[in-house]
Amino acid sequence: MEELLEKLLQAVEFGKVDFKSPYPPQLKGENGAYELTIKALESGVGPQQILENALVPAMDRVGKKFSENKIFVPQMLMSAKAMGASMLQLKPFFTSGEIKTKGTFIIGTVKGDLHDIGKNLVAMMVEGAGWTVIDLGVDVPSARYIEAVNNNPGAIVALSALLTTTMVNMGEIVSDIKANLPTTKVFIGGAPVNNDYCQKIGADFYAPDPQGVVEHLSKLAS
Amino acid sequence: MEELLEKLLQAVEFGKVDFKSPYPPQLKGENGAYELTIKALESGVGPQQILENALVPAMDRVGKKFSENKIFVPQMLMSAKAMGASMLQLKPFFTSGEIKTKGTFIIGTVKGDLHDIGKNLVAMMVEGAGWTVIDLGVDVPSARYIEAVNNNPGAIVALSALLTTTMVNMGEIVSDIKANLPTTKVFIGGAPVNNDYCQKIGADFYAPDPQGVVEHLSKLAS
Amino acid sequence: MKYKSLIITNPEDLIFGIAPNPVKTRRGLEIGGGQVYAELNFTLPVMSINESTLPQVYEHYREIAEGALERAVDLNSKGVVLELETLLEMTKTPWIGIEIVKVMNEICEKYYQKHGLASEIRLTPNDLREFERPAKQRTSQYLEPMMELFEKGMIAGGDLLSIESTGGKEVSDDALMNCDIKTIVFALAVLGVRDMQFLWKKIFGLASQHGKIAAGDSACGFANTAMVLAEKKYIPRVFAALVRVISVVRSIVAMEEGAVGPDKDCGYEGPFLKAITGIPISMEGKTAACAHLSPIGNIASACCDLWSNESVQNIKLLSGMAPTAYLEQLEYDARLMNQALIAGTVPSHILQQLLVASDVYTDPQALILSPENVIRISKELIKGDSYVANARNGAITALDIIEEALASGKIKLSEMETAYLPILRDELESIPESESEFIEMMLPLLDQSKFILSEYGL
Amino acid sequence: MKYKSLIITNPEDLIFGIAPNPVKTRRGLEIGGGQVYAELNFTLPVMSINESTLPQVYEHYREIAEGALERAVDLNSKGVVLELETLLEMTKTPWIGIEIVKVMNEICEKYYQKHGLASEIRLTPNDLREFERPAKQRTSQYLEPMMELFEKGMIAGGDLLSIESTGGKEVSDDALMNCDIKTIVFALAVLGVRDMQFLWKKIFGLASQHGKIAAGDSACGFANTAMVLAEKKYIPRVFAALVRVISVVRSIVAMEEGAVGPDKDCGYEGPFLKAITGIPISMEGKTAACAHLSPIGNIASACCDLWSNESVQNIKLLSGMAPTAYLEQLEYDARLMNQALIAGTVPSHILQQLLVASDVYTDPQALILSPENVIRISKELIKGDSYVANARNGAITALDIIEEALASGKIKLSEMETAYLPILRDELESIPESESEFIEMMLPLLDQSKFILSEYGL
Ligand code: B12
Ligand code: B12
Repeated sequence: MEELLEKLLQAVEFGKVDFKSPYPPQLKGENGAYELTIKALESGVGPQQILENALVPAMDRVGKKFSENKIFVPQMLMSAKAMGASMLQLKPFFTSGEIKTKGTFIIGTVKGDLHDIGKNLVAMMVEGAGWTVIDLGVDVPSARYIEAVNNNPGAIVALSALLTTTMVNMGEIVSDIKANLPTTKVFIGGAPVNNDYCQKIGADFYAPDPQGVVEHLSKLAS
Repeated sequence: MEELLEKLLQAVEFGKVDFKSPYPPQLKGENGAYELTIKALESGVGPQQILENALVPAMDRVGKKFSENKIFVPQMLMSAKAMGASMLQLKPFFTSGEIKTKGTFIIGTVKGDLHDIGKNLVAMMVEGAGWTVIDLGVDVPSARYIEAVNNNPGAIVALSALLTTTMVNMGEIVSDIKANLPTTKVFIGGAPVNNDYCQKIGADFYAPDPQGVVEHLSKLAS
Repeated sequence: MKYKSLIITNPEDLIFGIAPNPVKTRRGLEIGGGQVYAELNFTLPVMSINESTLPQVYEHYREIAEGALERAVDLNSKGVVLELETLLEMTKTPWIGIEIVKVMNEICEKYYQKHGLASEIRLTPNDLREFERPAKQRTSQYLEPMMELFEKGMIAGGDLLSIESTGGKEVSDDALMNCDIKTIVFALAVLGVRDMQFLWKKIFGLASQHGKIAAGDSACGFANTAMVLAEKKYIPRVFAALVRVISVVRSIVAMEEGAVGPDKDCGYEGPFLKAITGIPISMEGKTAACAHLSPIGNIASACCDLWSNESVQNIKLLSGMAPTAYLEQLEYDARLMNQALIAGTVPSHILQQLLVASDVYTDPQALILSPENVIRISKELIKGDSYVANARNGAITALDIIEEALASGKIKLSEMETAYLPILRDELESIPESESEFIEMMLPLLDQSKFILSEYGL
Repeated sequence: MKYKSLIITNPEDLIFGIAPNPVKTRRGLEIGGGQVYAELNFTLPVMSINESTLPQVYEHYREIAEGALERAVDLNSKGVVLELETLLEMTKTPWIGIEIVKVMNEICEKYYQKHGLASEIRLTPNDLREFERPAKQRTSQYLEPMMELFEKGMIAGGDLLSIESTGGKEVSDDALMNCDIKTIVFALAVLGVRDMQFLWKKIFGLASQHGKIAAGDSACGFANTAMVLAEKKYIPRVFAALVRVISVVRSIVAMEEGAVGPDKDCGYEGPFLKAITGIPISMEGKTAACAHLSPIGNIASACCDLWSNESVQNIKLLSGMAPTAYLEQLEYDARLMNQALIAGTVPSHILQQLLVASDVYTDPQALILSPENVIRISKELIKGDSYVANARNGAITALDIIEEALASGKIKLSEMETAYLPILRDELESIPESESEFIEMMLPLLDQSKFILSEYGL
């Protein structure tokens, strides 16, 4: 059992999606996250355990390697895909309430702004850390963030912006959210933004990179 | 009489201080501002007229030529000296109240800052425009500005700063002045400052150069 | 592809300031006619653009143009290009962009009349079509305001016309992050090419009608995005180098449709375009560090005709406003190259060689930009019968060059990088020569919810 | 004056990266030993320094050093100097300055250990004495904190010691605005020299005691002020050029007292010091446009050993923090020069000639910086028996050079400028050789309420 979880962890860490996937070369001919998850469930490992003892720690390692520049994004994306294959098996247990994610994280690039590469990375890493992620896409006005929180009470909201003309919109959006949903925590990020600006517009948290978000979230969750 | 004033105007415009001063070469052997002022007074020209019809228009021309890059500062300083020589003769009339300046202009470089070249230029140009100038020097804290206004009710205060660390002091000083003397007008200037900053800290006026100050002052005075 | 041979075949002739087909402008610039000019780029500081801030917006652009041209006069500049790259609001509401052109053109004219300083505005509307997802490249409602800005903006004084068009980007974005070179070829050599044909017919038509200059398009959203991501260590540098080469077959379509240069600064495909078509080009390198860091600071200038800083906000530095400071930096860079041109062919080549040698073996993206390698790759980029074949062949040649430099020990690459070399080669070699075969091969692999085939005439 | 002959007599030998007496540092830089390094300069953004903001202050310097060195590693930099020029509060309360040195030194050490990147801190306390008016150069209470910062700061890792000392400035400030060259000579060659002797004995003493490097002093408050004022069209350029030359006799006193270089960036007297004493020098030019505009953007690098940006605030540009962007720009400039040095003497000289020729006839301040003219003027700067005589002779030679260039039509000057040439010559020629005679001549002309003779040992 231990061994199965360890194998699953490695499959996710190195981005082995399923048996037939050619990457990574060193795991050729081996089972991937897909098969290993099925086996684990069959052999009686609890879904919560799979999540907590294999998937999340795997993505945690991936995140660390990435932030130490030891792997590239494509490798991280392969891991995310492998995790996705595993999650497919776990989905029924989420629906039934048998396992819970750490919470819901709503993210979007603000009104007027189309840059989403950074936002997508954040979304992926947060998902990897065991959160339910709702990605609202780009060019998102206040109303859509608010609607999403209304549908997911207690969710955290994250705003991304890359333009000096759209970061100004963040201020407005934060005010709108806080006016409607005063207890909602709002995170902000993106190249032109910094901690001073975060404080200035009354947002709750800023991080320069996804790793910072994940670390802060794990503090919040514990 | 007209002719005398015209000559005085030219003496000031071209920086001819007195008969014996060698500059400018083209006025060699002619009377300077000093002698011409004495003659004008003797021939019955009123001191107010001397000020308004010769000195101030001369300095106005000088200021314009300077802002059009047609003369250098040393030439402007020679004009200021020539005006000074004339003013020496007019001093008794100021004391007696027979003539009035346009008002009092208090200027200083703020606390922590020693840059005074720019401030000195502003002081000189404002003086040339017919104002009484009180120069508080450099490294000036709030208290000294306030003291100076108390001694000269109705005076305008101008702050100069060249460092990004001392421009912050301007905010404080403006607040202090406004708290103590709510009706006092405060001007600010110096390389790192701009109009946005002026508005942000609640100062009344910003100009990028002495010409701007002079123009604004003449609007205020009229 | 229209071009079947290179205009410049000798690496020695691929040099700064000289283009076989120079471009003359209204106020007398001769771009590529024997000297390098500065191309200043700039943007607003942190602020929003709305009715109440419009006066400030115009004032910013006025201040930028005035500060830059004043400084240019003081530095005895031979000429300047000011690029107005519009932001969303200025294109969506075209009269805002047009008004900014007017504001700046007035200042250009003033300095021309008063000091004889030649300057010209490059007008670069942003591509609004990407605001719809999936993008509707041909049927988008946004085409209208874009074209209105082009037309009225050129009449207002925006004499050089450019765009960083985004056809294919909806596919390339993910492909970049996945390091998926085949999909990049699809995005650029199939979708990009088709959209460029559609768009540049229109732009060239308008330009011809009004006697203005259709300048060029940059694959910024593709190849520069790759470079920035590689610089952040997100994707391999070797991959970014190949994306650059592949982008050539897309950007050259502007010239096929009639554009004459100067090509846009942020397109490092410029040197290839210059070799193949003879147009003058704008480039950016070290002096664009205000906008993005890069591994090609010096080598980027090896054959530039305009030298740009890509973008800097109108904020205060200690010396004055940042665009003024950057104009000064660009002018001194240009002066050095121009002095070499005055001194003659030998000093020019020595300077060029130093610029090249100082960067060439530090990064695969620099490596492919040396004049020798540009010529070698360009030959492959025009040999085939389809854009797809050309993209593939160019990229494989770039890969050859990288592997040769690696084998000879001239370039050093980490194992993280070299691991990608065989993978990239395999994938490139699996690409067929024929476009239709390639499309057939790719369609099943692509997420078709992300793009609309018919918007590309497919 | 101690120096009686030039160490470099051939203009060809006065070149970037190579100094007859290179300086080796603790972490292995060899300044002047065959290559040019970047010297990054930086300052705080708009903020006040007080107890509550101190954590932010330290964080700024940490971020600056980390960002710069990280980028230096990525660019394969051969080495970097970081200059900490302190602000008022950091010197008045020396432990603040010392703490900043510690913060930065830790990062230097980390990059040295982890990546083998050599970097060193230049510590430049600001001269507090000018806060008293008239300044008390020798008896000021401010000397103590300044010296404490020097001593504890060098122990904390500030290995290169510099200052922009201000002796004589209380006299020179007005003289600059009045274009009064005789008073400038008095301020620099009498007061400045005497204060330098007093101050540099102390600094050199401390440096020797702790095995650190007494680097040099810059006449920034004199000659750079003149340049900035000339650039603003406030004073004539020909005058500013002469002020520069006169400043040499003042700044060379640091070397006479034991300083070994690298001389400070903002001292454009550096080339003369290098020719006379053989020390390596730091210079700043086009890439210092963030701090001040200048007419010597390229020529300033002709014989630099460190290449600096003078100063930039730690603010965000589009690429990242401004100091990181400027580090990149400096590195590419340095790379180009280093590539020339690798390529050999001929390419190095060609590059140098291009750098020189591109500026030399655009401004008298550039003119006097060409290697030929530096050598010619330097010869005159050491001939006489007093600092005063040397200052006078150097300035007259500079004037000769300017007039020759004017006569031959190589340089163009407005009438506003040329009007000053005969005046300046007359005044310079009226200066006697002997210091005591000169003092006697000047004292009646000076406003003695502005300075205290006894504070200069007079
Ligand atoms: C000359 C100078 C000095 C001289 C000052 C001589 C003097 N008596 O003033 C000396 C050498 C002493 C000096 C010292 C220092 N300086 Co200083 N200095 C300069 C320099 C070269 C020129 C400034 C100047 O005189 N400009 C010319 C005048 C005419 O322009 P101006 O002051 O802007 O004034 C004009 C307008 O602003 C306006 N104006 C000015 N005041 C006002 C007021 C009002 C009300 C209005 C309406 C308008 C107005 O009108 C003027 C005429 O047009 C600048 C560089 C630069 N690029 O500007 C650095 C500079 C200002 N100094 C700088 C620094 C860091 C210092 C020091 C801290 C250096 C050190 N570490 O020792 C010390 C600080 C001492 C102190 N606490 O003040 C930095 C500031 C960086 C920052 N963080 O803000 C600069 C920008 C240099 C640089 N690029 O790094 N400096
Ligand atoms: C790629 C790119 C594009 C692509 C976008 C592709 C895409 N799908 O996102 C395209 C080509 C479409 C594009 C378009 C434009 N762009 Co653009 N673009 C870039 C570029 C090159 C890279 C940005 C990027 O993806 N970086 C990599 C990612 C991973 O980094 P990141 O976004 O910063 O995200 C990281 C962190 O910030 C953080 N993060 C991000 N979001 C969040 C959120 C939270 C909550 C947290 C905690 C953290 C966090 O984590 C991420 C990972 O570390 C930059 C240049 C540069 N130097 O950055 C210009 C840049 C941002 N673009 C710029 C401009 C001007 C534009 C255009 C306006 C150009 C035009 N005139 O058409 C349009 C704007 C369209 C629009 N309205 O948005 C300017 C912005 C200037 C300004 N005034 O602000 C830049 C800086 C280029 C420049 N130097 O001039 N661009």
